[in-house]
Amino acid sequence: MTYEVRLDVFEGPIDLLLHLITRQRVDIYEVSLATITEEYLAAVAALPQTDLESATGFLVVAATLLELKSARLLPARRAADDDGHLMEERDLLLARLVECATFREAGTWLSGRMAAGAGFHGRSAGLEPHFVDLAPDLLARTSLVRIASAAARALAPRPASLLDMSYVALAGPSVKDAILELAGRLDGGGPASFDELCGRGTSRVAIVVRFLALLELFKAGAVDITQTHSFGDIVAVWTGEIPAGEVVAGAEEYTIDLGATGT
Amino acid sequence: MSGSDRKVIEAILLLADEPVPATLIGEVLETSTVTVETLLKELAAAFRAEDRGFVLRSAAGGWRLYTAPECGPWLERFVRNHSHARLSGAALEVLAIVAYRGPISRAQIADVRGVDSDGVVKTLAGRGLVTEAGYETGPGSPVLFTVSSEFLERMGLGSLADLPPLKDFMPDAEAVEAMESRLSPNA
Amino acid sequence: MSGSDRKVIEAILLLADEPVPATLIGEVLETSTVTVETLLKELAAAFRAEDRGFVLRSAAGGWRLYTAPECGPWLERFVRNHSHARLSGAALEVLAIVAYRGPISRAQIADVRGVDSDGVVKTLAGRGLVTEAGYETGPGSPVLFTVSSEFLERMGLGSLADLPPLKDFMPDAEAVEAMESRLSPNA
Repeated sequence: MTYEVRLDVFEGPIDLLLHLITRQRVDIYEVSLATITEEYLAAVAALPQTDLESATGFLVVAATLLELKSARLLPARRAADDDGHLMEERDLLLARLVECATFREAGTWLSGRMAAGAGFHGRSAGLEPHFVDLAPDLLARTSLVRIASAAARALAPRPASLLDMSYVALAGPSVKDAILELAGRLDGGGPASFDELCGRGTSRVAIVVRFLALLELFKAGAVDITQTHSFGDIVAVWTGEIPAGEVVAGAEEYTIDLGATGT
Repeated sequence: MSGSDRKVIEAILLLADEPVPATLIGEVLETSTVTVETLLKELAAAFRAEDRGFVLRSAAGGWRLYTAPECGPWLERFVRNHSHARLSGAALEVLAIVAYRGPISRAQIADVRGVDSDGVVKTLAGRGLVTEAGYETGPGSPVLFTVSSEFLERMGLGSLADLPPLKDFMPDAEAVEAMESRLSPNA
Repeated sequence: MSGSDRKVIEAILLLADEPVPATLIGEVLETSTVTVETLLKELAAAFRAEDRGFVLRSAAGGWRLYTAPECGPWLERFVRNHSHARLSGAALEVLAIVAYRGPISRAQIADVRGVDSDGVVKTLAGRGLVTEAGYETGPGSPVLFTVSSEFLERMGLGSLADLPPLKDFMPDAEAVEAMESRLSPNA
């Protein structure tokens, strides 16, 4: 199947996805999600320039697509609740696509209707001079405050729109929590490598947090750290000199929190 | 009697520079709104029948004289700065969202479209098609937007209730199914 | 042919807000001024014969539609009752811009508002709230507007210097700060 990426400027990720999904009017069994995903990523790569906000929007949709794709490629992994979660994601995406398609269609209708109305020019000559004096006082209900407020609104420098981060709920794992966790494992548990301490499938943020926690423990003298060679395993051993609670009290809080309030 | 009423209505329409509600004309003539509505409809029909250069249309809750669309080409030079610029697809989409979901805030519009739409909203406000309609109660009390009466007038709609139901614009079952199957992991 | 010419003339007259010279109509219709004059006279006679609410009169070197004098008493009532008594949002904004930034040209007003504002300026001038104050030096030497002395008087201002300082009304710094603080890591 050939596909070309038209250099349309897409209005956001949903717009792009809708375009890709509705464009492929071929046998649906022939169309793989992978193709859509690839086209999607290609189109994103071809975007002339994007701001951070729309870029994250694209990423969210792309990530959802990739997740759907990977679930398809790895049928064995498809546990029941994974499936449920995926279906939820898909339904959400689908609902948004339908909503967007609906408003787009409504907009097309508006456009036609407005074009039909554009031929009518309303009479706007206004009052004839001898009626003007009769007209009620335009300033009757206007105060200086209203005038000044209107001027301020109209003349205010338009601020470059600030990135709204309110929806970013990235309440990262806490270093203090990680200190306690590592202490629990090391105190009386014998030496352990950093890999072991992190375990499998830990997110990058969690690994960073654990590393910071380990450094805090080392700084306080609660653990000793050895590394035999560059990029080799870091092995930590509990010294028993300092109780973990003390380390926690003195530790700097690195919690990664992008101002996620509310949501 | 009715002839004189008709005459006054014509004069009022000539003075007006926005749609005039039939009730207002009724007050001036000391006549019922129903009577005025009947006269207005007769007048509109008469102008049509006489193939006049002006037409009488009802929109945005009132009646107003307009030039006949057929005269458009000749009128071009008289109509200064009439913005004929076509609206972009994005603008039309936002306009539709505001028409059907208003009063609505910028953030809610962005939610529906999945993309920041402030610039588009500003364009539409500048064109007088959407207008501020108070503030939402809630954190930051964002501005809410609705479509303007100028929008209704241009669309020839009496009110928002005259918009066709949104479901008329929904993609049909087949299209939705096609979308769904493309998003399904088992496609 | 002549029927269609008559129609276009009617449309032009409906749009015009000042007397239109017959020569101008002739240019639009690509017809001789004599033909246009004949049509205009016929039209004026027809409106009279039909006892319309509008009359077509020649004045100040051109032709314009006016309301029929017999309708005067009702029109006075209409004008008094009419809700366009209130300043529209657009009119308020233009008035404010002219007050704070005048002398200012139409184009500069449009620049500030991001939308053509000629109609609003015309309304405000017609109501004596803004007034012409010379011409800008520069290409086309556009007309500059200021608020009228009537406006100053009505608002109880000795001069423009008495207008409240604009900074007191600028969108509050608090709102901007609140947004910024949400972006800082230690919010």
